[in-house]
Amino acid sequence: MSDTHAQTVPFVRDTMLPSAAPPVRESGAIRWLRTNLFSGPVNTVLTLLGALIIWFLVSTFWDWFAHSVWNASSLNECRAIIAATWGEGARGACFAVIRERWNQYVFGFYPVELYWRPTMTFGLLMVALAPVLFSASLSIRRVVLGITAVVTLWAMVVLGAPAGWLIFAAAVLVAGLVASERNISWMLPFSLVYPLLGVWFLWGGTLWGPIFVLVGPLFGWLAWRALSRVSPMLATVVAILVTVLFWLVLAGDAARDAEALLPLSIDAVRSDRFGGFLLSLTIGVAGIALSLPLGIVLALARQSDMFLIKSLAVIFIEFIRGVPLITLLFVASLLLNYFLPPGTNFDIILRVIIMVTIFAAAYMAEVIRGGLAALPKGQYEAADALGLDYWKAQRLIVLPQALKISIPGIVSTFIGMFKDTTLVTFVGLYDPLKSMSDAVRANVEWKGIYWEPFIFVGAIFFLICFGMSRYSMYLERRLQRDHR
Amino acid sequence: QEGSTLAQVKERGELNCGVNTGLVGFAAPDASGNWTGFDVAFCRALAAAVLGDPAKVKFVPTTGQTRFTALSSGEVDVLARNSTWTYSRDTDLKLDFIGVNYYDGQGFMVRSDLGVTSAKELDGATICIQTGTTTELNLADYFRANNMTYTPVNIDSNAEGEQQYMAGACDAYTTDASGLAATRAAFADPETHIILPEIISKEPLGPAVRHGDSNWGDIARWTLNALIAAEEYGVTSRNIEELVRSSENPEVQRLLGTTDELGAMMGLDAEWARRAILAGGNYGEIFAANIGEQTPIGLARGLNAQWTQGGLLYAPPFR
Amino acid sequence: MTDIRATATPPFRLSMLVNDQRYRSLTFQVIVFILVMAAAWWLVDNTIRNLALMGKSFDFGFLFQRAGYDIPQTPIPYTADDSHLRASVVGLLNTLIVAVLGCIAATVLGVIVGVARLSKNWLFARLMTVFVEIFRNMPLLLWILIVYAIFTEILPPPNAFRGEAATSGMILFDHVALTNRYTALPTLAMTNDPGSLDLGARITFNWATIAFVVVLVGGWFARRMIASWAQDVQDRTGSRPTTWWMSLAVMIVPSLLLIWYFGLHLEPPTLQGFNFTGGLNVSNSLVALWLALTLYTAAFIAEIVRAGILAVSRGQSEAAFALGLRPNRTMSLVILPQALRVIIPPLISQYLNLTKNSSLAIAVGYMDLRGTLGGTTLNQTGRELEAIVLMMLTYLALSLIISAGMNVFNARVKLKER
Amino acid sequence: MEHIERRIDRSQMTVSDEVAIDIRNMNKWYGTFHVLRDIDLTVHKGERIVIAGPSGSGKSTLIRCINRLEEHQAGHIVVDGVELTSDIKNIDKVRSEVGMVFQHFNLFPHLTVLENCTLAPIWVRKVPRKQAEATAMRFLEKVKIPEQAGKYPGQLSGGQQQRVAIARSLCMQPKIMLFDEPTSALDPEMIKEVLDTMIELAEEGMTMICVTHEMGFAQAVANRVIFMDQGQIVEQNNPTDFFNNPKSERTKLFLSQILGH
Amino acid sequence: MEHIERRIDRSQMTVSDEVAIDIRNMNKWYGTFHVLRDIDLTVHKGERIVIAGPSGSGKSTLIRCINRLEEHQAGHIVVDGVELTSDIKNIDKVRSEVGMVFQHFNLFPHLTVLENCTLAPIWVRKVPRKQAEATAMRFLEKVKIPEQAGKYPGQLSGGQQQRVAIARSLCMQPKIMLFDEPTSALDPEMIKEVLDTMIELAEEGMTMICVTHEMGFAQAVANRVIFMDQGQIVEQNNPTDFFNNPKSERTKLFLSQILGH
Ligand SMILES: Nc1ncnc2c1ncn2[C@@H]1O[C@H](COP(=O)(O)OP(=O)(O)OP(=O)(O)O)[C@@H](O)[C@H]1O
Ligand SMILES: Nc1ncnc2c1ncn2[C@@H]1O[C@H](COP(=O)(O)OP(=O)(O)OP(=O)(O)O)[C@@H](O)[C@H]1O
Ligand SMILES: [Mg+2]
Ligand SMILES: [Mg+2]
Repeated sequence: MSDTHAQTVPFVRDTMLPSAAPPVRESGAIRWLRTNLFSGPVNTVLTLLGALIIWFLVSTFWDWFAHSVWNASSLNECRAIIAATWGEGARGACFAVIRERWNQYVFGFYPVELYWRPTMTFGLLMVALAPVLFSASLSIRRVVLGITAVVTLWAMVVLGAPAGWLIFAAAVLVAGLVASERNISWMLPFSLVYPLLGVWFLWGGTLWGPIFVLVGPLFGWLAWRALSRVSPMLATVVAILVTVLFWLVLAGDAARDAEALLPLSIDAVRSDRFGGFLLSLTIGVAGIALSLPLGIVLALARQSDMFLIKSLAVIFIEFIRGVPLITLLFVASLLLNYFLPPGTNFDIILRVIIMVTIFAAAYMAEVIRGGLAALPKGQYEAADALGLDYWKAQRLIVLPQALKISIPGIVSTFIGMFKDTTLVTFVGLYDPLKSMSDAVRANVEWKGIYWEPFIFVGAIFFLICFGMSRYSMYLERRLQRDHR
Repeated sequence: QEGSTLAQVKERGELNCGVNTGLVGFAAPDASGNWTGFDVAFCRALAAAVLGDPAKVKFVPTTGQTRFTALSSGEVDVLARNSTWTYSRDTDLKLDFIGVNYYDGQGFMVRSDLGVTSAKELDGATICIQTGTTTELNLADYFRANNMTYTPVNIDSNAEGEQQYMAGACDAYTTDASGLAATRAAFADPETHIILPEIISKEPLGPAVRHGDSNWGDIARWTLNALIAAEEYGVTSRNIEELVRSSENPEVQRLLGTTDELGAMMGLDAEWARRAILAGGNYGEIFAANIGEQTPIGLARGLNAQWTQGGLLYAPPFR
Repeated sequence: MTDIRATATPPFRLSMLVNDQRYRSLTFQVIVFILVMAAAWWLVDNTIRNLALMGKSFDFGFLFQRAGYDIPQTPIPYTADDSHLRASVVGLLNTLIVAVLGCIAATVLGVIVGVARLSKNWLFARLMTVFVEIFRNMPLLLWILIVYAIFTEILPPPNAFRGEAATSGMILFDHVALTNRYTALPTLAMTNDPGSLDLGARITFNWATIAFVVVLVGGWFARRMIASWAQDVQDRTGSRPTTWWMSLAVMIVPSLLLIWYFGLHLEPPTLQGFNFTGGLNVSNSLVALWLALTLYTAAFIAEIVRAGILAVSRGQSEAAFALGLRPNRTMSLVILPQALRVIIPPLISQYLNLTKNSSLAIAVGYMDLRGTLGGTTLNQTGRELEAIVLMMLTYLALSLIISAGMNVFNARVKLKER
Repeated sequence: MEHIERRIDRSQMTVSDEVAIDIRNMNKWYGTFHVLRDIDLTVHKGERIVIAGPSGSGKSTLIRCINRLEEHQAGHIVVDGVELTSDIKNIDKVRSEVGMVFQHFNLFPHLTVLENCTLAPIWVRKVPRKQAEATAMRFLEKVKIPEQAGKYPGQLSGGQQQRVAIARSLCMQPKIMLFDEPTSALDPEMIKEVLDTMIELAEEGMTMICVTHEMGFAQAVANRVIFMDQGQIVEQNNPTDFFNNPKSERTKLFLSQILGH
Repeated sequence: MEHIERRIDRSQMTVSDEVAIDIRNMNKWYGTFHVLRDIDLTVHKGERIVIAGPSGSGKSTLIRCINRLEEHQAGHIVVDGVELTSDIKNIDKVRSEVGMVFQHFNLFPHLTVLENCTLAPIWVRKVPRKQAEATAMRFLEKVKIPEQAGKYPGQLSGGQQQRVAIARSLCMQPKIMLFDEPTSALDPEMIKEVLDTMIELAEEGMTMICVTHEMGFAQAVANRVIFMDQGQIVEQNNPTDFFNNPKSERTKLFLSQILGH
C-alpha cells in the first residue's frame, strides 16, 4: 500500500480500520500539558510566569489566612492568640472582627430585635422577582425559591421573628412555591405590591401609608376609565393629575385618620439606622427597580421624532453621564435643599436613591437605545399596519425585543450601580465598605484593623455582582434559545 | 411663630442634630447605633429642654464637607460637631455660634523617637491633616509665619488620619489638641507618642444654629449656659430633684424654674433647664462622663474649667 | 401644480390639537415645554428664595479670594496665598494627570490581559480570567482603599532608610525610594540651564523641556517619514528595509545630544530631615489612585479587547495563515484593523468612566478638582451652590471633549469600512 | 409562471358596485422628489388589482399610502368611506379595515405564531383571548399551517412565515388586503405555497391590491392590472388585454423584460 | 450537475511523474477521536483530485493538514519536497506553495478586492506593489471580475467573493491549490461562475485537490476521485469508473444518495 503507484491505480479498502488510541504523547494528561501549558517557548515562559504569580500570591497570603483567628474580642487579643499559637512574629488574619461585628456590616444600626424584618423583606423579594426573573425555567425557580424559603425562615427563626410574621412569611413563600409549580404569573400581583410592602417592612410605621399610596392610582384609573371614551389623552392627563393630587393632598391625612381608627403599624425604624449591606441593597434594589422604567422612558424619548422631547432627553442623558456620580451625590446632600421650597426636607436615603436612579437611568437609556436601534424598521411598520397605537406597539412589539437585545448592557449597568452604592459614604451614610469600617475602627478594640473587613465586604460584593453577571449570561442564552 | 425652628421641632417631635460621623468621645455611634459623646450630650440636653425627652434626637452624621450646608439648608436644627467659631463662619456662612462648649487649640502629635520636641523643628515634615477644617488654614499660616515648609497628607476622616499616622505615612498629626489626646489615648502604646507643647491656634468649639432665628439661637445658647451654670452652682443630675425642692439660691431657683418663668421668655415651659440638666448631667458631669480623665480619652479640664477654677467657662447670669 | 399642496389643508378645528397627527405632537411638545419651563422656573425660584432666606448670593467672586490652604501636589506653582481659582486649576490639572496616566496604563494592561485571556496557555488564560472577574465585580472604592492601605501599611516610612542600620534601601541604583508616603524619584538636573519661558501667571516652562518636546515631536514626524519611505521602498522593490534602528535613532540621538548639551543628569533624592528632598516625590495618594483606577479599568478594557478580537472570525486568521502570513503580520494586517473598529468606541467610554471615577480621589486625599474646588474651597467659603455647579460643568466639559474625540474617530473609522 | 396551476373562474366572482378605495388626484413628495403624481384609482369591493412596474416607480409607496404608512401631501384617499387625513381616529379606523402583507413578512420574532395572530385582535379589537385564538386557528388552517401555531417565526421556512403573515392580517378580518411583493423574498419552491394561499383568498372574494412581478398570478386572479412608471399610472387594463395587447411603449418594454426569462 | 457544460479533454493535460504531495501513513487525532487513519496518498504534479465522502469523514481535516492548518500526529506529509514538521520555516515554505480556498471565502472585509489580492504577495513574497497589483489584476481578469477591484468584499455577491478568494490564492502563484467545498455556501446561480473558474484553472494544468459534492465537476475535470469515510480512504479510482462502477458498498450507498436528487 505504501507503493506510490498503488495509489494511482484503483484502490478499494476491504476492511475498515478500527479507531486507534492516539500515541502516548498525543493523549491524556501529557498531551493536555503539552498543548495547554508547554506548546512552545513562549507558552512555557508564560506558564512559569503564571505559576510564579500563583506561588507568590499563595506564599504571601497563605500563612496569613492559615493563622486566622475567629474568636477574640479585640485586635490585641487576636494578636496575642496568634503569637501564642504560631509563635512570636507570626502573621495572621483576625476575622474575629467579622464574627463580632458582622451584624453591623450586614444590618448597620438596625435594631437588633428587628433584624428579622430586613431578612424577611429580602426573602420575599425573591418571591416577588420570581415571575419576572425566573419565569422560564421551573427547575431554576424551584431551586431558587426552595433555598430562599428555607434560608429565610431559618434566619427569621434564629433572629427571633414573632410567630405571626413567621407564619405570614411562610405563607407567602409557600404560595410562591405553589404558584411556581402551577403558574408563576399568579405571583404577579404580589410582585406589584411588593415595592410598597418592602418599604413598609424596612421602615415600619403604619401600613395605611402604603395602602393609601396604592389607592391613589386606583382613583386615577377610575378617572381614566370614566374619561377614556371622551379622549384617551385627556383621560391620561386627568388620571395622573388625580393620582398625584391624591398623594399630595389626601393620602397623608387619610393614612393618619385610618391609623387612628384602626392601628395597623409596626415599629418604625428611621433612615439613620440603615447601614452596611442593608443600606447598599436597599439603595441598589430601589435604584434598579426605578432606573429601568426611567431608562426606558428616556430611551424612547431620545428615539422620538419630536424635536423638543428628543433634545430634552439628549441634554438630560448627556449631562448625567458627563458628571461623576459623586458630584450628583453631593448635589443630593448639599444642593437639593436649595432647589426645593424653603423648609422642605426629605430623607437622605430617598435623595440618594433618586440620584442613583437618575444616574443609572441615563446609562440604561443608552443601553436600551442601542437595543431599539437594532430593531428592524419592519417591526414598527407591521405594528402600525395592524393598527396598534404607539404605546401598544412599544409595549407589545418593540420593547420586549429591544430589552432582550440589551440584557447584557442592562445587567452590567445594574452591577455598576450596585458597586457604586459604596459611594454614599461621602455623604455621611454608613456604607459597608468605608463608613462602617471606620465606625468599627473608631472603637478602641478594633483600631488598626483593615484587611479583614475589606476581604469580607469585597467577598460579598463579589458574590452578588458575579452572580448577577452569570445570571445575565444565562438569560441571554435562554432568550436566544427561545426565539431563534 | 409659624415657620420658626422651635415650632418646626415641636411639630416634628424630634430634634435634628448634626454631629461628627465618628470622633470618639465627642460623637460616635456604638455597635448598636446609639450615639454617645460630649457633643451628643448637648444635643440630648437641648432635646430634653425643648421636647421634654432626651431620646427625641435624630443624629445626622455630617462630614467636614457637609456640616454647614446641612445646617443652613435646614437639614439639621443645630450643629454640634466640634466646629471652630470663626469670624467668617459666623458672618459669611451665616451661622450663629451660640457659645463655646470646648476651648481647644490646634496641636501636633509626633512619635517620641522622632526626636522632635517643638513644632518649630518640623521644617520639611509630612503632616497629616483633615481636609475642610480650620486646621488646614492654621497649619498653612503657622508654617509660613515661621518660614518653614511641610507636605500635607490630606485625609478624609479621623480614623484615616490615625491609620496614616500610625503607619508612619506622616511625621506629625495635627488637629485640635482634644482630638490628639483622644487619639493618643486610644493607641496601644500612648507613651511612645508625644503631643508637642505649641498650640498654634485658638479653637473655640461650639454648637451653631442658623442665622436669623434668634429665638432658637437663644434656646440653644441658654441650654448650653444652663449646663455650665449648673456646674457652677453645684446642680447635678443627682441632686437636682432635691434642689428643686430645697434650694435657697435664687439663681438656682430661677434656673430650675421654681421661681420666675424664664422659660416662657423663649417659648418654653418653666422646667426646660431642669430637664436639660437631667438629660446627661451638668457640664462637668458630661465632661467627666465622655472625655474626662476617667475615660479612655483622658482630657484634663484645663481651659474648660469653670472661671471660678481658673478656667474660661463663664455662664452669664440667669435673671 | 403649485397649489396642489395648499388644497389639501382642511380648516382648523380645536379637536385637531388632540386628534390630528400634525398638531398632536406639537400639542404634546408644547405641554412638555410648558411643564419643563414651569419646573425649571420652580427650581430657580426656590433657589432664589432659599438664597435670600440664608442671606447668600450667587456669585463667583469667591474664586478670587485668597485660598489659604496648601496642596500637596502642584503641577503649576501654587501657594496658600493664591486664589481659589488657581487652586481649582491646580485641582483640575491633578485630575487630568491621574486620568491621562490612568488611561495610558489601563490601556496597556487591559490589552495585555485581554490578549492573554485568549492565549492557548491554559494556566495563564485562567489567571487572567480570575483577574478580570475579581476586579470587575468589586467596587472601585474598595480597590482604591486597598491599594492605598497596601502602600501605607507595607512600604517603609522614610526614616527606615536612615542611618547605618537602615532597614530599607533605595532601588534602581539608589535613585528611587519607595516609601509609605511617596515614591521619591530623582530630579533631572542641568549643568547648563537655559532658563525658562515665562507664560505669565507664574506658569513657566524650562527651555530645555521645550527643546525636548520639540525634538520628540520632530522625531515622531521623522519616524513617520521613515515609515512612509519604507513603505515606498517596499512598494517599489518588494522588500521592506529594516527601519527600526533608524526610527530608534531619530527618536533617541537628538535627545541624547540635548542631554549632553544641557548636561542633564539625575540627582538622586536624599534623605534630609524628615523626608527625601532634591527629587520629585510622587505622593502615594496619586500612585494608589492611579494604580487602582488602572487595575479596575484594565479589567473592563481587557473584556473589550477580547470581545473585539473574538469578533474577528477564526476564518480570517486561517485565511491569512493559508496565504503564508506569519502570526505577527496576521495580527497587524488582518486581525487588529478589524478588531480595532469594534474596540475603540467602548474603549473611549471606559476612558470617560476612568476620568469621572478619578473623583474618588476623595478617598485617599488626592487633591483633584473635587478635592480643591468641590472640597476645601467649597468648605472654606461655604459657596456650595457655585462650587458644585462649576465643578459639574467642568467635568461635563471634559466628558464632552472626550466624546467629541470619540465621534471624530468613529467617523474616520467608519469611512474606511465602505 | 409555472407556479400557477389553476385559474380562477372569474365569472363566479362578484365585483360589487360599492367602492372600497377611492384615490383622487393624489400626489406625494419625498422632500422635493415627486414620487406619486396625480394618482386616480377606484377599487370596488371584491376587486383584485395587481400593480406592476419597474423598480422605483412608486408601487410600494402607493399601497403604503393606502393604510397611511406614508402620508400623502395632496389629493384624497377614501378607504371604505373614511377619508385619510391626519386625523388619528380616521387612520385607526382605516388601518383596522386594511390588512397588509410585507415583502419581508415582518413577523414578531418574540411571539409564537399563534400570539402573532392574536395580538392585534386582542389589543386593537378587544376580542376575548379564547375567541381570538379560535379565529387565529381558523385562519392558520386556511393557510395550511395549524400545526405550527406554537412555534416561533424563526423556526419556520420563508414560505411558512409569509403564510403566517397573511393569517395575521386576516385575523383582523380586514375588508381589504394589500400585498407588497409578498413572494419576492422567497425561494422558488416556497413561492407556490404563498401564491396558492393568495389565490384561495381571491376566490373568496376578498378585495386585494397586490404589488407583484408574478405575472402568472396576475393572469390567474386579477380583475385589473395597473402598470406604473415614474410615479404615475401609465396603463391599466384587464389581464388578458394587458399582457396580450399592451398599449403603451413602456408597458411593452417592461413586459418584454419581465416575461423574457 | 447541470452547471458543468464542458468537459476537459483529459488527454491534453499532462500528469507528470513528479510528486507534488506525498502523504504516508498519516494519522490524526482530535483528543482521543481518531479523525484520520493511515492516510496514504500521492499526488503528482498536474493531477486534479476530488475528495468526496459523507459529512464528518475527515475530508476537510485532511486537506487542512496539507498546509498545516491542522497538525498531524503520526506519519509524514511531504509537500513539494518539503516535509511538514513543526519546523516553522518548512511550514512557511509549504504555505507559500499551496493556495487554499475556503467554503466561506474568508476575504478580508477591511481591504478592497485588490488589496486582498496583493496583501500576501507584498508581505510574504516581497513583490513590489506595482508588480503585485499588475499580477492581481491579471488574476482578477482571469476570474472575470477586474471591474470590482476597488470595491470591498461586502459589496460583492457570494459568487464574486469566492472568485476573489480564488484570485487571492492564485496571486501567490501556488504550485498546488486546495479547495474545501468552494461552492457549498453559494446560491445555485453563483455555483456555475465559480466552477467555471475552477475548470479553467484545471485546464491550465494546476495541481488541485478539491473537496466537493459537485459530482458534475468531478466527472468533468478530475483525474482521480477519492472517497473517504470514517477518516480513511475507502476507494479511489478515475471518475468514470468511480461513478459507473463503484466497488465498495459504502461508495455505492453514498453515490446513490448524492446522485439521487
Ligand atoms: N423614505 C423615502 N425617502 C425618500 N425617497 C424614498 C423613500 N422611500 C422611497 N423613496 C423613493 O421613492 C421612489 C419610489 O419608491 P417605491 O419603494 O415606492 O418603489 P417601488 O415601485 O416599490 O420599487 P421596488 O419595485 O424596487 O420595490 C424610489 O425612487 C425611492 O428611491
Ligand atoms: N477542532 C476539532 N476538534 C474536535 N473534533 C473536530 C474538530 N474539527 C473537526 N472535528 C471532527 O472531526 C471529524 C471530521 O471533521 P471534518 O471537518 O474533517 O469533516 P468533513 O468530512 O469535512 O465534513 P463536512 O462534509 O461536514 O465538512 C468530524 O467528526 C468533526 O466533528
Ligand atoms: Mg417596492
Ligand atoms: Mg468539511
